[in-house]
Parts: sequence; C-alpha cells; structure tokens
Amino acid sequence: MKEPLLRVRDLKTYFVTERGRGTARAVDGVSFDLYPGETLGIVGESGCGKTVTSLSILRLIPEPPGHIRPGSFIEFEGRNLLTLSPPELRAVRGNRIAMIFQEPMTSLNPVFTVGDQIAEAAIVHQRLSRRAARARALEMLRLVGIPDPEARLDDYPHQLSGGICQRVMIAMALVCHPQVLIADEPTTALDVTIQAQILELLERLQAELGMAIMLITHDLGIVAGSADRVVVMYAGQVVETAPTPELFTRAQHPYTEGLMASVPRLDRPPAARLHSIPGNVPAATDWPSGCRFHPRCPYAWDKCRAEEPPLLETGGAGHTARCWLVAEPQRRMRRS
Amino acid sequence: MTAWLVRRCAAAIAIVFAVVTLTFLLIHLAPGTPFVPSDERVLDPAVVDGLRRQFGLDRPLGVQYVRYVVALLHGDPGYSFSLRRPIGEVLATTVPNTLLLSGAALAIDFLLGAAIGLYQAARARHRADVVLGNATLFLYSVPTFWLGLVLVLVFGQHLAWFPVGGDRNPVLYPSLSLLGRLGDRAWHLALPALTLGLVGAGGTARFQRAALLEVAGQDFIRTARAKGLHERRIWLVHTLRNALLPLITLFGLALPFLLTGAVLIETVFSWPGMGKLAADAIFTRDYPVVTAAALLASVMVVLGSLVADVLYSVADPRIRLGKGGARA
Amino acid sequence: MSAPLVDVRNLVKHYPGERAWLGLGRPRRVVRAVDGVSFAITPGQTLGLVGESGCGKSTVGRTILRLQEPTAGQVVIDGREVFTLGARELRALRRRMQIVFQDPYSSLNPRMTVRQTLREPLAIHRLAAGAGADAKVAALLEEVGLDSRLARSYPHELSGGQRQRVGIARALSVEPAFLVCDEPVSALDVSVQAQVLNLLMDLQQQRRLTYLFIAHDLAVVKHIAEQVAVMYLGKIVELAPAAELYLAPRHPYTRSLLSAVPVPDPAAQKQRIVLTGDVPSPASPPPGCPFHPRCPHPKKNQRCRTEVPALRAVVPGQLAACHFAEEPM
Amino acid sequence: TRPSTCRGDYCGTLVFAAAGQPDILLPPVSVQGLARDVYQQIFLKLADIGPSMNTLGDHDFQPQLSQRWEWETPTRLVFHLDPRARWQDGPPVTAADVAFTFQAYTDSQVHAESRPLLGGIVSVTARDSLTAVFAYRERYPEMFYAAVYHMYILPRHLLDTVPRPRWATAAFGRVPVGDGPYRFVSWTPGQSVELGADSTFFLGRPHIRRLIWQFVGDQQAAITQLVAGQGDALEFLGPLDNLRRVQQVPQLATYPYKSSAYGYMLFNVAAPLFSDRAVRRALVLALDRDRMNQSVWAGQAKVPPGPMPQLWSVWDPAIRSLPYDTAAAARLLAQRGWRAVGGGGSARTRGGQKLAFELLVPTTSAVRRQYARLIQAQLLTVGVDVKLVEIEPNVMQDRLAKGNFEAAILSYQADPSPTAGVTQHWGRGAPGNFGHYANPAFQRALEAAGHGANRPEEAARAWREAFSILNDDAPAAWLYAPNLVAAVHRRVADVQVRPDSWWALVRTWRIPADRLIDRDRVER
Amino acid sequence: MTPRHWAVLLALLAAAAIGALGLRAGTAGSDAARRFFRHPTAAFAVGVLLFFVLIAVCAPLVAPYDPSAQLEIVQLQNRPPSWMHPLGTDLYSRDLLSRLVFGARVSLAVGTLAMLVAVSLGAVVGLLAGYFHRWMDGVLMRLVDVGLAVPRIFLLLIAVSLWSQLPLAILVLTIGLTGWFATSRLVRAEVLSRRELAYVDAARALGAPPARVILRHVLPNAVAPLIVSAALGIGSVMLLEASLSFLGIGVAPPTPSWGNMIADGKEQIATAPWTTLSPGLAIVLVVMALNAVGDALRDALDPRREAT
Ligand SMILES: Nc1ncnc2c1ncn2[C@@H]1O[C@H](COP(=O)(O)OP(=O)(O)OP(=O)(O)O)[C@@H](O)[C@H]1O
Ligand SMILES: Nc1ncnc2c1ncn2[C@@H]1O[C@H](COP(=O)(O)OP(=O)(O)OP(=O)(O)O)[C@@H](O)[C@H]1O
Ligand SMILES: [Mg+2]
Ligand SMILES: [Mg+2]
Repeated sequence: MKEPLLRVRDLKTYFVTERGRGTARAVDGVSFDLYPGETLGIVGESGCGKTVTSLSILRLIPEPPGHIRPGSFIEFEGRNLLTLSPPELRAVRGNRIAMIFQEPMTSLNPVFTVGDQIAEAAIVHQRLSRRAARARALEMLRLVGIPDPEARLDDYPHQLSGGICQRVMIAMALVCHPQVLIADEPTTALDVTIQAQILELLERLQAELGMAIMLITHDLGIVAGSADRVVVMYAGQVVETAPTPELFTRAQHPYTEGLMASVPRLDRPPAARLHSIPGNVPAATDWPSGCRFHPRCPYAWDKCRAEEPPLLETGGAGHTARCWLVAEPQRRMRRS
Repeated sequence: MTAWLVRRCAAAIAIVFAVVTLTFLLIHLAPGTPFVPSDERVLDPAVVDGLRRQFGLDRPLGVQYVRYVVALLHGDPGYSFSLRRPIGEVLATTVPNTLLLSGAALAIDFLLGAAIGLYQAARARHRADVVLGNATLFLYSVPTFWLGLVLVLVFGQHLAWFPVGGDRNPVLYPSLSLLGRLGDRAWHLALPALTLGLVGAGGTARFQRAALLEVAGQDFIRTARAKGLHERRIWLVHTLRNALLPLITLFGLALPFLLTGAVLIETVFSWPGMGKLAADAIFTRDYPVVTAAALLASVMVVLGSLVADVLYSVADPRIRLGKGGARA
Repeated sequence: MSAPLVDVRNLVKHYPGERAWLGLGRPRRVVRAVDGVSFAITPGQTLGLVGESGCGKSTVGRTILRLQEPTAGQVVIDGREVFTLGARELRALRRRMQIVFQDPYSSLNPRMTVRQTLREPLAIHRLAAGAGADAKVAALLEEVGLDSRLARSYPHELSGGQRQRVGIARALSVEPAFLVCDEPVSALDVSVQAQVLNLLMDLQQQRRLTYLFIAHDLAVVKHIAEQVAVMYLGKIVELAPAAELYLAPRHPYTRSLLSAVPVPDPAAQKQRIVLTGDVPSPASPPPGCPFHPRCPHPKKNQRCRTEVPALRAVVPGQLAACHFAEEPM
Repeated sequence: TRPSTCRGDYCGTLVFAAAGQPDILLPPVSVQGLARDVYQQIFLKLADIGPSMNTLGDHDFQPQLSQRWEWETPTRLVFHLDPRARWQDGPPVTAADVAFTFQAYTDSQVHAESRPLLGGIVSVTARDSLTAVFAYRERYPEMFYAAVYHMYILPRHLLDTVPRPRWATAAFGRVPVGDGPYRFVSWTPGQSVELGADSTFFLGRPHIRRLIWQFVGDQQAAITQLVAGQGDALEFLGPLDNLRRVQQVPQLATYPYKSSAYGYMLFNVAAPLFSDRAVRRALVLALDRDRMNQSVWAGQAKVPPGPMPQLWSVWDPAIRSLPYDTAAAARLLAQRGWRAVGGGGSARTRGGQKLAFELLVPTTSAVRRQYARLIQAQLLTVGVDVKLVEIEPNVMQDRLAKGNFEAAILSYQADPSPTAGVTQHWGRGAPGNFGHYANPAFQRALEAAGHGANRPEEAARAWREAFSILNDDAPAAWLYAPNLVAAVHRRVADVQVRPDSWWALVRTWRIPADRLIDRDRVER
Repeated sequence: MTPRHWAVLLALLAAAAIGALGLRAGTAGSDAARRFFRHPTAAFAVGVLLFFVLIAVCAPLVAPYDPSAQLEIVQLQNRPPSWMHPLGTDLYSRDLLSRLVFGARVSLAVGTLAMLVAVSLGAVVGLLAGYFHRWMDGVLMRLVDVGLAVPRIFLLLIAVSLWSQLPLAILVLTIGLTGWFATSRLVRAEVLSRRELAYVDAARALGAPPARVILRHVLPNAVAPLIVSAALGIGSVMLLEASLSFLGIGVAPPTPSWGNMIADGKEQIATAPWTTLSPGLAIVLVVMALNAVGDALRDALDPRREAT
C-alpha cells in the first residue's frame, strides 16, 4: 500500500462554551489516513464533528472559542500542519490542500466577481499576473463545465444558481492543483439533480487531476456511490473505518448498522415501518461515559457503559470498529 | 435604474413639499412676532404692524400659504424679515458654509471612524479594542455643544491655537492670497469640524466595528482564509469591502445628524452657516427663512439618502443589477 | 374509492413583483409559483408532492390552507370551498386542516414553552381551559412520543426531532382531518427522520388522517405516500399511484429525478441520468414544455418548445404531462 | 509674508465683537440697534448731541452736517449746510436731501421708528441748495432735539427712485452710500460688516482706517473673542463675571460710562392680581434690590429711583421710593387676604387660590434671567410663587403688545430725552405702556415736567413729583441702572464712549503709529 | 453637606456596586445574563445607572440643600468645590450637588418618558406597517420619510416654539413625537422578517386572529431590538434635552435638569467651569452607561450572538 498523503492522529478540537457547561469536545481523538488519489468518505450525523475535523486540518477553527489540543498531529508532506508558522500555513492552504463548503451561496464573497475570486488564489500562490490569473480562472470554469464561461467570469455570485456556485467553489479550490480536496457536504444544499451533476464532476476531476478527496457527507447513498473508503463518525470519534464495499456488506458497529437500516430506500419495496435508532445524538459537552453510543445501542452491556472501546481490527482489510462487539461477537448473536 | 431614479426623485419631491407645508403651517402657528430688535429696546407696535403689512403677514394664513407656494414655484423664496435681503442671497452665503462644515465633519467622521473601527475589529477583545471602545463610547455620549464649549475654551482661548469663532479672519481675509485664504478657512474650520466629526466618529467607529465583526463571521471569510490569503488582505479586502455596505447606509443617515449637530456647533463657534441661521430664524420668527431652511435641509437629507442608495447600488453588486437579475 | 377529502382544481398562485410608485402602483413581473395544479386526496390517504427547490410545492400547501390568497382555482375540503369562505367560517374550517413545517427551528415561537404553544390552539377554538387544557397537552405530548415533563421547556432546549414532534402535536391539537406536511423531515438526521416518519404513519393509522406530504426526497415519499405528484416549475408533470410511479415513471423528469437519487449500496450503482442546467426561474419560465431545456428525452423536438403538454392519463391512473410519455427513453 | 505696508497715523483697524446682526443699513427702516452702530458712521445728522447729553434747547448741540442754525421765528428753524459735505458717490449734500429725508421719515409707508417724534414739525423745505427750513407747530423744550437726533440725512438722488413701500427691503440698505466719515465696504450676512475711512471726509480724516463688526452668537462668544485677542472693542461686558474675565487680559482697557439703560419688573395692572395696588407695593417691598445689585453687578449698577438710566439729568436719589421691608410686605399681603400657609417656601392663598404669577423673561438676556431667578427666590420667602417663563424676545414682544402677561422683566435702552422715554412707557395709552398703568395725577405731573419750558428747577420738581407718584403706585419694581463698562484694546488712544451710542465718536479715536499691530497694517 | 449626607452618598454608591455585582451573580445561570455580562463594561454600566437611579429616587436624602435654594446670593456665588459644596455652587449660589441630584430625577424621567412615547409609537406604527403591508405600509412609511427628512432638532425647535412657555409634559411629548421615525422602521423591518416565519404561519393556520398573531407572536420577538433602541433612546433624549436647554428651551427654571444646568453655567464656563463640568460629566456618564447596556442587551437578547 502507498504511503498516506495526510495522516491525522489523535486530533482533539475542543470548544470552550461560555454556557458555563464546560468544554464541547467536538472532535475527540480522531485518527485516519488519506491516501493519494483516493476518495475518503466521512459520514455521520449532524454535530458528530465532521466539519470541525475538516476545518482543523487547515487550522480554520475560530479561536477562541475553539482550540486544537496539543498532542494532536496532522502530517502532510512530512510536516505537522498544526505547528506550521503562519506563512508556511498559508502556503499550504488553497495551494496544497483546498476546501469547498456546504453552502456555496454564502461561501462566496458577494461583492467580488467570480473571476476575481477564482484568480485570487492563483495570484497569491503562483504569483501569476492579473491577466494570466484571469486566463487561469477561465480555464478552471471550463474545467468544471460551466456553460458560457467567458460571460460567467464577470458575474457576481448572486447572479448564479446554487449548482453553478458550487462549481465555482470547486474551480476556486482547484485553481492551484492541490493534492487534497476537502469537500464538506458539497451537495447537501443542492437539489438531487444538481447533486448528481456535482458528484459526477468531482469524480471526473479526480480522474483527471489525480488528487485525493475527503468527501464529508451525512448521506450514505453518496458515500456508497463515490467513496473508496469510509470513515464513520459518532460523537466526536471515529467509530468505524472500512473500504466502501466492505462497510456496506459487513458493518461492524451498531451505529453504522442502525444508520443504514433507517434510510428509506428507493431500491427496495417500502416496509411498514422504518428501522430507527432510539434517542438523540448527545451534546458535545457531555458525551456518555464508556462507549459513547451505548445509550442508544441495542446490544449494550455493562462493559460498554464502563469502558471506552478502542478502534479494533475486525479482520477485514483496513476495517476497524470502535465496539466491544468486535472482541465479543457472540453477544451480537445472542441479541439478534 | 432610470425608472428607479425617476421614482425616487418623484418621492423626494413629494417629501420635500410635505416638509415645506408642515414647516410653513407650524411656524406660522407659533406665537410671537417677527420684527423685534435684538437689543434691549421696545418697538412701537405701530412700526411692527406696518412691517407686518409690508411683508403680507396681515393676510389670512391660507392666502399666505398659496402665495408662498406660488412664489416658490416661480423660484422666489421671498425676503428674510431679519436680514431684509432675498433669501436666495442669504442662503448663498450660509449654505456653502454649512456644507463645508458638514463635509469636513463627515470626512473626519467617516475616515477616522472607519479607521478606528477597522483597527478595533482586527484586534477584537484585545486591550487596544477595549480602550478604543471606551474612547469611542465617550465621544458618542458627549453632548456636542458641550464638547464644543470645552474645546473653544481650551484650544481657542487658553492655548490660542485656533480661532474661537467665525469662518474666516475678517481683517486679513480680503488681502490674502488664494493659498492664504484656503489656509485661513481651514484654520477656522478645524475646531468646529473636529468637534462635530469626533462625536460622529465615535458612533461610526462603533458601527463599523460591529459591521466588520459581523462580516468576519461569515462563511466567505472562512473561504478566503482557506485560500491561503494573508490576514491583512482578508481584513482590508474581503471584510472591509463588505462592511462598507452598511457604512453607506449610515452615511445616508449621517446627514440629518450632522445638520442637527450643525445647529448647535454653528452657534457655539459663531459659524455663519445654515444651522445657526435656521435656529435664529425660528427664534426670531423669520418665517420665510425657516421654511426655506427646512426646504433645503430636507432636500439635503433626501439627496443624501438618494446618494447613499445610489452608492449602495454601485457598491453592492446584488443591488446593482436589480432584483431577479439572476441568470442561470 | 370514497369521495376525496381534498379536491384541488386548477390552483394558480402568482406572486406579484415589486410595485411601482411608492409601493402603490401596478406590480411588475409576476412569479408564477403555482400554475394550474389539480389533484384530489382520498380520506385517510397520503399524496406525496415532490419536486426540486422552488418549484412551488410549499406554495401549493400554503395556498390550499389559505395562508396565502390564491390567484385562481378552487379547493374543496370536507365539502366546503375554501377560497370563498369568510373570516369566521375559515377560522372554523381551520380545525379540519393543519400544517406541519419543515424547519424545526423557525416553526416554534422561541418565546413560548411547549405547554404555551400547545395550549394556544385550545384557547383559540375554546376547546379546553385550565386543568382540562393541561391534561390535553399531556395527552398530545404522549401521543407524539414526548415526555410530558418537556412541557415546560423552551424550543431551544429541544432537539430537532423533539421540536418536530411538538409541531405535529400542535397541528393535532385541534383534531384535524387533513394535514399538510411541508417537508417535515428534510431538516432532520436520518436516524431521527425515521422516528418522525414512523410517528406520522402511526398517527395516520390511529386518527385516519389525510396527508399532503411535501418532500424533495423521493425515497421518503415512496415510503409514506399512496399517490405521488411530481412538480416542475409550478406545474404537476406526473401524478400516479406510488407503486406505478416508482416502477415505471412516465415523465422524463421523473425518470431523471429517480435516477439521480443516490442509493446506499455500492453494489447497486446504476446508470445516472445527469440533467444539464438548473431549474429555470418561475419568473421567466420557458415557453412550451417547462422541462424542455433540460429534457434528456431522445425524442425531444420543436413541439416541446412551443406546445405545453397537458397532464393526461398515459395508462389508467397514471397521469403525465409529456408529449412522449408513452415512448421509452 | 502678510502684506503689512500701512504705517503712520491713519492705519488702525478695529474689530467690534457684535452679538447680533444688522437688519438693513438704511436709517429710517432699520429696527436693529447694531444697524445704527454701523450706519451712524456712514450717515450724518444735521447736528449731534453734546457730551452733556442735554436734550433741552439747542445750546448743547454740536454742528455736524449743518455748519450753523438759527431760529427765524420761534417756530421756524433754519439750517445752513456745510458746503464741503459730499455724498460718497460725488454730488454735494443739499437742502433738498434734507427735505427728502424728512418726507421719508414721516411717510406712513416707510414705518420709521422715530416718526411719532417728528409730529411737532409741520414741514421741511429747501430754501436754497444749502439752506433747509424746519417749520414747527408750536414751541416745546425738545424741539431741536426732535429735529436732529433721530434723522440721518439720506441721498435723494439714490433713493427717490425706490418706491416707499419697498424701503424695508431696499437694495440700497445693503450697499449704502452716505456722507459720513466711513464708507461702506462689504457686508457678508452672518459674518461681518466692514467700513473704510473716507480720507476726504470734510470734518477731518478718521484715524482708524477700517471698522469691522464681526457677528458672533451671543454676549459670551463676543467676550471670548475679545479675550482671545480677535476682537478690539465691546461696548458692554454684562455681569460681574465677565468684567473680571476681561480685566485679567493685559491687552484690554476698560472704559466705564453712564449707561442709558435701566431694567425693571413690570406688573400688568390689567391682570387681576396686579390690579391691586397693595399687592404690587408688597412685592416691591419684598425685593432686596440692593443685594440683587450686589449679586449681579457687584455694585456696578444702582437701584434706580424710578424708570430712568443714570444718564438722565432727572436722576435724583431723593425721589420717594419703596424700601426693602419684608415684614411690611407680609403685612400688606395678609391685609389683602393672602394668608400664609405653612412656613416660608410655600405660596400664600386666598379663597383657595394661590398667590402666584408668571414672570416673562427673555432667553437672550443673561442679566434679566439672573434677576428673574433672584426675584423668584426672594418672593418665595414672602409666600409668592413666581413661575418663570423664559421665552424668546419675539414671543415676549408679542405677548407684551397683546397685554397677554402678568409680569415681565424689561430693560430699556433709553433715548437721552426723559420726556420721550417716560411718556412712551408710562403715559396713558402710550404705545409702550404695556402694563396699562394710568393715574391722572401722574399724567398731570408728567405733562408739567414735559412743558417745564426752560426752567430747570421747575422741571426737576415736576419730575420728582411724577416719579414719586409712580413709585407709590408701584406699577413696576425698578431693578437696576447700570454703570456700563466697555472694553477696548489698549493700543487705541483717545477712546471716548458715548452713553447713548457707544461708537458715535470712533472717528476721533486713533492708534499711535508705534502701537500698530499686524491687523492695523494690513493693506487691502 | 453634613457627614450624614456623605454617608448616604457612599451608601448609595456601595448599594449600586453591590446591586450590579449581585445582579451578575444572581443571574449567572441564565444564558442571556451571561451574554450580557460578558461585555467588559456591562457590570460597570449597570452600576452607574443603578447609582444614578438610586440617587434620583433618594434625592432628598442625598441632597444637602434645597436644589433651588439661593443660599447667599452674594457670598456664595460661583464657589469652586469645597467640603461644604462638593461640586461647588452656581451663579445663584445654589448647591450644585443638590441640583445634580434632583436634576437626575428630571433628566432621567424626561429621558425615560420621552423614549417610552417614541418607542411605543414607533412600535405601533412599525407593527401596523409591517404586518398589514400594502397601502397601510405605503402611507405610514411615507410619513416616516417626511419625518426623517427634517433634522430632528429643527423639527423640535419649531414644535417647541408652538408653546410660549413649555410645560414639561409637552417637552416630553414633543421629544417623543419627533423621535419615533427610526424606531418604526426598525420594527417594521423586524416584523417583515418575522411575518414570514413558520411559527407565525402556524398561528394563522390555527385560526388565530390578526391581533393575537401580532401581539403574541410577532411583537414579543421583535421586542429585542426595541429594548435595545429604547436603552439607546434614553441617552439620545437626554442629549437632546441638553441641546434644547443650550438653545434656551428646555425644562423651566428653577427645576434643575442636567441640561439646563449646563445651559445655566455656559456663561460662566470660563470663570466657573465646574458649573457646567459636573452636569456635563453626569450626562456623559449616564449616556455612556446606557449605550454600554444597550450593546450588552443587544447581545443578551439575541441568542445568535453567541460567538461574537
Ligand atoms: N464555533 C463553535 N463553538 C462552539 N461549539 C462548536 C463550534 N463549532 C462547532 N461546535 C460544536 O462542535 C460539534 C461538532 O460540530 P460540527 O460542525 O463538526 O458537526 P458536523 O458533523 O459537521 O455536523 P453537520 O452535519 O451539522 O454539519 C457540535 O456539537 C458543535 O456544537
Ligand atoms: N412571498 C413570495 N413572494 C414572491 N415570490 C415567492 C414568495 N414565496 C415564494 N415565492 C417564489 O415562488 C416560487 C415557489 O416557491 P415555493 O416556496 O412554493 O417552492 P418550494 O417548492 O416549496 O421550494 P423549497 O423546496 O425550496 O421549499 C419560488 O420561485 C419562490 O421564489
Ligand atoms: Mg458540518
Ligand atoms: Mg418549500
């Protein structure tokens, strides 16, 4: 196997909430690897720390209230991103690692033209002249398949639809040909038909440019269709990692299992009732002790309440799960 | 855009007309009489009556109003009672002075205010921010005229760095070179403009700081940061440019505020402007001047907000192209 | 089949653009949010209304309940014609029809506790007061699966799913027969979404409710609706029983919509029909078939550009508005 | 770098700090005092009052435009104009101008303030170009004063084309052309008026080359201007505080002068409360006017024995007037049924009605405002509740004229002539008799004094009698007759301040060549 | 000034400090209070306001003299601060501290009442215009345009000149009546944005009549900006009252207000600066405190302000 491009180890990002209710441990010891050229899907429910993880990689966490705990480690090209000086960090941001966000409309500056915004990164990182940068911007618009790119160059974001805006975001992120593209729920705000267009585009671009994509989503369908490997997060932790086919056939963690079962599906006849995971996602300020999923877990026993499981190898290649069931599979049998 | 402008202008004219009517009626309903000597003398009521007749004040109010409006439409705002000269002439000397004062104050207000606001926002919640925050709050809370009185006392009388009043040196001015004249005017302008400008800058800085911080929390600033931009560029280009939009709105609202301040500051600094003229006219019941001043003030205010709107639509592309301009 | 509880005929809703002359003059440039929509819902059944963002789904729901005045059309609910009612009769009819909103954050008054929220309809319609009202509130909370201790909470203290349940309880408090559910689960996480969907289905069973279920997620609609209407740019382009529609969609739009939904099964990845372009603005709809600029149908021709296809029965019970509904793609 | 070329005896520039603005520089139609300060430098009278300020007869008057005059008959006065007199645009000043001026002053369409004073003159005719003849109806002591004091001779050739009803706004009044020591240079409304010396002036070239009135907001601003060295002269410093402020400034000299002003609290006799003479007397008795004088003027003023400025020759401390006696005041009030309830500090009542009245005072006068508040506090101690109504002079004037007031603090800038002054304000039905005071005895005494011919001791007795009657009736409480102080820059020599018209003698002031400062030397 | 007065003054100072700190401690549990007191100056500002309110309420206890008593019109005129007269005396030999203390009553009352008039009128107009839209909106907002087109001081001077003698109630009323324009716009904007919210629709769907919708659902949620603008409004009214006094129209003498204290002292500003300094500083302090509180309230009442 190749060397990982990006290695995240024991990432802890906490927020000091002023509510006097302690610290929100939004990301609490997350580790995973991103390999060159792959698409890594990160799934999980709202509030489980997906966005905070991705922001932490580029150190975009607002400080205060947030801070990345010492001991966290994000290796990229042999350096720890978390200890880079500001100029070094800027040289990575937008240049080696780029990011696109969930809300394309609000993530673009409303008072600058699309062309200017795309060209900006090229001017800053590659010291292109204005004209060259503009040419590059045009090229990027073409690359992301925007019709009539010359005319769009001088448009403002509000003149564009959500789908086009997301394409512009992608063009902006890719303008310096980064190694890594972090896409934080790039299609959640879009309609299905547009979502399909964007996913298709990302696939094509990855094939053409050979970058690694970290695709964050809460939609298992998207992961199934687009990701090579999947990281499932729950309550600020990684609860399961596996290659995509493996995950969908042999999910080990009860949370992953429950998640899959509760999705209404187009490809199967409707059941009378949907499966549902009882309860709610707990608040980041007080995760349950022991296994964080135990209050909602149908299999939980004493050990789960008392002791937090580590990520355990399940036997499948690159398949790990944070669940005592991996160690004691018989208990799953007994319940089901 | 033209249609919009035409509509705005029509509305503006209607507003100005309403203001004139309102002022005319109110000031004529107020008790008191024009033509009273400002020194301690008692005027023969017969003389007053004669003057009233001469200026048409013996007619019923309705007749006076109609006459006034008709004359106004013919471009004749009448004669000032207390200055005994055509109002056009009176305004021609006072209005430029007020514009000069408000203009200078506006410049101080917005340049200084915006700069302080930017500095504060970029250092939000640091010491400098807290200190400046209190300073701007102080300026914002100070009665303008009181600050003016204090400044006159300190810088005008005791230190004698600035003149204590007036808009020019009446002795030297006629013999000065152009440059000398400009210098003289600037020197006289300094204290009143600073007083008015500083008080305004207090408010503007606070507003600007809030606006910048609001923008700083938006998604697209995070995008800019993710692009690897320098913090300076993020503040000066991405944040500031967006935060200027609310500032433009404030700019449109600043004019009435400045005119209000001008009434007081012109009094404190004996600045021969429209504000003082108008206040004096109200006190001396110089009806035509009051109405003319109200007319002009409302024109200025309406124009100010019009300019602000136009500026806004120039600065904000979302408005520039009109609503529903989205092209797919 | 019994007579429909809700009968919508040729519903039209146009939003006027901005008005000239100080807001008093003639409006300019209308938005044709809903442009001639007809359907009927049998008592105790669910009609799913799907379509992309901005196609007019919410407007249909809101106009039927007369939260907005219609531009034209007729709606009969429970035998009464909604659009001709006076204020008093309308208020009475409001007990029969209710709405559940999408956004769990804005649909509850942040300054009212759950109890106050739920007591309000009881007070408006004088259904219960005092201890009776409290008992009713407790019963409602129980019915939607909430702990009655939550009655004292404010909305911001509740999770999204809990809020949505309170919203449902509020709608149920006046014991309506007909419920418009405007994307009630779109904002919820999958695990919670399942809980709420189950709840809605249970309630329908227990109370014999009739639903107009608005959603953009075809999978969700498939799960809950007996009938499905697909909207595009203010018009219904396909209307059919759920089973038929999902099995054999007739309109090219429905087909591409279905193909675009990602399926959580890496093995079952099928061929996506990726549409080009975006949904046009309802302020300037294209002439002819509203879908023609994006239509992937191989037979697309000049007729599509000029002639508006009527919504017609392609096979019995399955209506589609396409000139080539019979042809395979 | 400034041009500073003027040297010698005729340089001088004076800046007068002026709280106010002139209305129009056309003598008969102007109503503002400041306008007179300015136009009296531009226009001449036939003759001017002498330093004694005596208004009786003609012997204390000094030639001005006329070289000399004579009485052809007891009721015909002939003026011989100075042949050197020229209008500033060239033509000589002629008797036709005098006749024209008289017509203008007496024209009902011009509304000259002094028109009533000219009532005794039947006609003015030009006998030849330098001889003007005044014909009177009858003889009276101030007949010469009436002819010359208020009438500034106007240029017929410039004004006879202006229709009389338009004089009030005549353009001439904005760029006047006269025959006096100074010619008009410029006037910017709201800013300043500038006059320049007429070097060919026939009575002698003025030493001060430029006169500039700079308009400032109020008295306080004027003093600040003076103290800051931007002004040269101010005729009136106001209360004690200001005097102290000015006296600390080395470059300023102060010039006390007898003022022509006096102040008083007027009761409206037509108001129910003040129709009662005893109440009026009680209120006057209750006021410690000496102490108020100390407080406001630091003793610089005197409490007048009647409605008179210190300037008048009829001033006589022996005139009978009411003393300060709160006990007597309280007794009087009690007698009239006004009972004290509670201690001091609350108003007396009668039949459930409070002993209270409104006292009008103009916002613009610091001195009168100060008096009003002192009065308010002092009267409260005898159980009278004074409601201060501080209003703009324009409203006050209106209410006075309409009789819509109970009491007011007035201040009067008097003519040098007591006859005109007293009659105008206390004569029955006189236009200035706002308080509606009327007493036949007083009226008789007044007439006797006015017609006292040229026998001074008889006149003085008549005046004393009249004022004593007035004081007994207490239609007003006389508050102050100040000794005013003017401040003028020390470099100015030969400063004379005239009580009736401060700057009337400016043309005789001078700045010695060795004391010239920058602003004197500036060449226009 | 006896020891008793000093004691009362210090006691009130302590009470204000304790009150402010106590308030902060007492409300520590609530989110809004926490957001409020997060502002560095909020507690101090609350203390200042409390102090002045206490002083105003207990004026007769704090003031060593009758505020309009002329103690000795010759000897005690314009005395600089001393132990007997901690803030000095004025031209009329009145004790400035006593005047300041009683002036607090008037100034705060005028500020509060005029603001109440302005804010309630603005709220009503804004609600009507915002909720009923169409012609009502058009008419009312044009009215507001006219009101905003004349500088307020100008409008006030004219309005005030209608009375030759200005009763306090009229002063309050005119200040209020000329001050609601901006508020009504604010409320209208707020209503317009709330009008479309789902919970308002829900109430309508439940059959709630317009009055109920406005009063229970729209108004309470539009009230936060209203409270903030009220806090700021008191300050601006106080400044306005001072300005009017400066121009010679304001609270009638001898009743002290901070504005007419400055106006009374302005002629002595060169020779007895303390006569204008203390009321001037009092105004500045209170207006600063009100602004600080307004700012803090803005955060406190808006849960979205969590992060900033
Ligand atoms: N600025 C912040 N201040 C305080 N807490 C924060 C902040 N940002 C995030 N959090 C907390 O961190 C936790 C994780 O948030 P995050 O945005 O990473 O979730 P997510 O998985 O991206 O969810 P979603 O699907 O809703 O985007 C949340 O519980 C949130 O409350
Ligand atoms: N009050 C309004 N005034 C003007 N246009 C409106 C108004 N409300 C909605 N519209 C327009 O009407 C069209 C249909 O809106 P509607 O909310 O019904 O769509 P929708 O299908 O519910 O969309 P979504 O999935 O985003 O909720 C949109 O183009 C929208 O912009
Ligand atoms: Mg997220
Ligand atoms: Mg919708």
